[in-house]
Amino acid sequence: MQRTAITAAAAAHLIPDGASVMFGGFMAVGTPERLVDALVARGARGLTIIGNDTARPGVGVGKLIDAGCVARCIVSHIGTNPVTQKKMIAGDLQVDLVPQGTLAERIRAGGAGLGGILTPTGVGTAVEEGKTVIEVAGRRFLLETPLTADFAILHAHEADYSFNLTYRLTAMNFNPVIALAARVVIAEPGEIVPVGVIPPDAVRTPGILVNHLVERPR
Amino acid sequence: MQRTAITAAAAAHLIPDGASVMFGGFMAVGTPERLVDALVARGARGLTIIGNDTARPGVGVGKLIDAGCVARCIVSHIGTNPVTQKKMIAGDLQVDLVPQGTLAERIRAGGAGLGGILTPTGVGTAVEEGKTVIEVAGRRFLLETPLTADFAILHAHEADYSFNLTYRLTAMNFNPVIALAARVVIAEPGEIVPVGVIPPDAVRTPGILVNHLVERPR
Amino acid sequence: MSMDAKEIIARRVALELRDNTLVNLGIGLPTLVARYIPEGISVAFQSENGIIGFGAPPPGGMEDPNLTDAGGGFISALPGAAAFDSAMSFALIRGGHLDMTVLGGLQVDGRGHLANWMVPGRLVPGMGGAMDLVAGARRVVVAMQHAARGESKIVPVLTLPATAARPVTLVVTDLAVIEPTPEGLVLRERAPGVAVAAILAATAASLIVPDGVPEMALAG
Amino acid sequence: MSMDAKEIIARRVALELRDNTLVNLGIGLPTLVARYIPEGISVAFQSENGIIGFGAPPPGGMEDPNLTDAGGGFISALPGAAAFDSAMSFALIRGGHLDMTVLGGLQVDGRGHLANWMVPGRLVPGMGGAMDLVAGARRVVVAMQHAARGESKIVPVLTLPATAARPVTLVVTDLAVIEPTPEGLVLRERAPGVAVAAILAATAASLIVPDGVPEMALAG
Repeated sequence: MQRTAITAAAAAHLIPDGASVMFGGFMAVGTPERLVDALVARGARGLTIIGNDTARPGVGVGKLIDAGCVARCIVSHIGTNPVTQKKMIAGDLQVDLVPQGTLAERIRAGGAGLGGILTPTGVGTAVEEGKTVIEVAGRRFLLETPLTADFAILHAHEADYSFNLTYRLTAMNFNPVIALAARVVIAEPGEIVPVGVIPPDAVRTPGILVNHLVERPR
Repeated sequence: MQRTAITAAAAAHLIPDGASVMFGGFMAVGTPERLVDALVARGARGLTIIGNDTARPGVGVGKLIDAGCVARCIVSHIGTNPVTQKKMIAGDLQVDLVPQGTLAERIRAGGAGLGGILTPTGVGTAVEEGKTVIEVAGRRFLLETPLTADFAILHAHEADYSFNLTYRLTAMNFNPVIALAARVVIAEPGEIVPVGVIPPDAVRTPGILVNHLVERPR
Repeated sequence: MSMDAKEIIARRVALELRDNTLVNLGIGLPTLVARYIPEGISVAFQSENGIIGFGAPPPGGMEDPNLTDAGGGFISALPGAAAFDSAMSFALIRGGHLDMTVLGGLQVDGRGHLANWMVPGRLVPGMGGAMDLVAGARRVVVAMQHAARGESKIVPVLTLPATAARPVTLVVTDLAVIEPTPEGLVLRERAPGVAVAAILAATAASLIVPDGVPEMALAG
Repeated sequence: MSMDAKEIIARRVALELRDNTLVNLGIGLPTLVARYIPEGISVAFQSENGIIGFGAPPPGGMEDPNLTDAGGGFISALPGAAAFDSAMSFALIRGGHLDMTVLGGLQVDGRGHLANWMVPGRLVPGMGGAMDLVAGARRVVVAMQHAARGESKIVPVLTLPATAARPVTLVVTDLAVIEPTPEGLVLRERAPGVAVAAILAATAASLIVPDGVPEMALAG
């Protein structure tokens, strides 16, 4: 089978208005900026975005917030983005806050076919509201349910022609986890290399999980 | 802080009779053979071993079974080891069978501080007996509880002086998972290299998780 | 089972392979399916001990003790292979990332339930990864002999412990292709030269027989 | 908070570092602790965005957009560093592999409960990793100013949403070291030159005062 890379614009057109989109990135480090730009350029609307944070205005998914592409975000914090806070208070943006480790595990559970996980995080806090509490070995845990999405947009360090991916230092963060949890996975690599350049032990996301690869800028 | 490697014999003496020991390896591939030999040599007794399988007689943890070191094993299959089956039938060895993916997740949960995970695996089978069934979004899942151990014995490809570890191809299997789930972690690497030889992105088990490193044979 | 029977099963199962998908082949007979991949189809094979993209045994003297299949046999890695740990391996399996798993069977019953991990009092190998594979793969194909020791392995109700509550997708034997449906087991195809009557006679469970049961096509 | 207050807190917290352990420092004041590591103590610092073993900002022009701390600031990696994904990062945090986390606080109450993630109606930054850190680290040290805008941050009962049900291990402020115990908050140490009476006057919660409260030692 021959797999080809597509433009960021073409990838953005695969993502319809109203879609749920998981994104890699931690304060925009490890966020696929060209895919974000293409979503803004095509005027995406009503997206639900799922990831660590909304970065800052003008950076990473902060650009999606600025441009009004987002109806809802499921993130662990918004403290660094005043635009997110302003839109939330104005009622233009729904913000669901999830503890960061719980967010990672909920996405992982979605990708790994688990029905949920039990975590001690959030017990006895506002996070517990509306959730099932389960006691195991005398300790109380919250039952946290899986998260999946229509799309995942990843930033990778290298991709090979089989779409195998590597990540770099702290740009890895949520990228490998979301690669398992979305129906359609789109990766934006920094480099695209021939098969064999990435050794099997260096692959962090097997290419079979990746549906579309974004070509390098020409 | 200066960390030094110890002999396999010294490592084996850290593991007392009756201890629970998680081991890496899949049909003995990725099992620390020198640590196993040292446990046999010191005449360990009453161990509970936790890992994928009991390999074959004379190989991997099969040697622990042969030598009568093991009182109980928690594994996903024993089909390749007739000695395990004979001892089980004779009542000399308790065998707890756990589906392989559930075993990986239970150990991961133990290492990740989760109170358990919900899996569809085993629903409606003998594995369901005695377990809590939890319904999420209309589907039934088994609540599987965390597994931890006193010790984990790992086979690594490379270790550096900071005890960072890499693994090789299919010898990785349960090794990275058990490295998080035991009170004392002992790693037996194929090579020991200076700090910096293993780049940060190649590390699969951060050295801070490893308590003891077994030196190379002289 | 004769070589012919195994080959028929493997060549028929191979037609179930879909382009650009991930597939897990169980130990034994299912492994043979890899020999008959139809032209134009690119499949990645997963071995649950932690690799995608493995190939045939290596040239003599080049075996790597750190590279084996789930049966412990030496394999090679194809260009583009990826290695991972057991948690990731079963995330792939349980999370629906496998298009298909091909497994051997001891029994399949009238509701399509599979038993393949123990015979109480006689054989207790354990389930290994089988329960996860049947629970998680998108399609579960059972590749097995139609009968063992003269007894049908396709039975009205399992007498052996089930591998999963979920019915399998398809059963391919040396005699027939059978599809479990909510209405019961449907006879979809006959093996080359095998009559419907012969299949019915060799099957302990009842089969729904549509008008005209075609002979199975074979890959390779 | 004056530079002196921050420095006192950081230098006192640094004495809590234990050899050969993993430590997570929160954004802001807690970061300063890394400047005062006592001699003979080797500590690995984790940043929850996915690295163990990070160091000071890189030389000018050598910043790497793929290497930042949890606040988004450029960092360097020390020899022996290890990178990992968010699932692994929080497995380390929640699984008890962190010996200590040092966090800022908005309030600590008489039972040792911490609030540090939101002020209803005014500030909703979100909890980020704080709830996992407080739930999972072996020791949770709060490093904060004793008072803000003239009001004690050590209160009888939290008026802000709690970060965790679990009490913190130790509270270090510019005035005192306070240990939450089942009996209540115990005043363990005074800041240099600060009298017990001054601490009691500045604290809204009641404190248990043992006979003789020593002046705090400071690292570095």
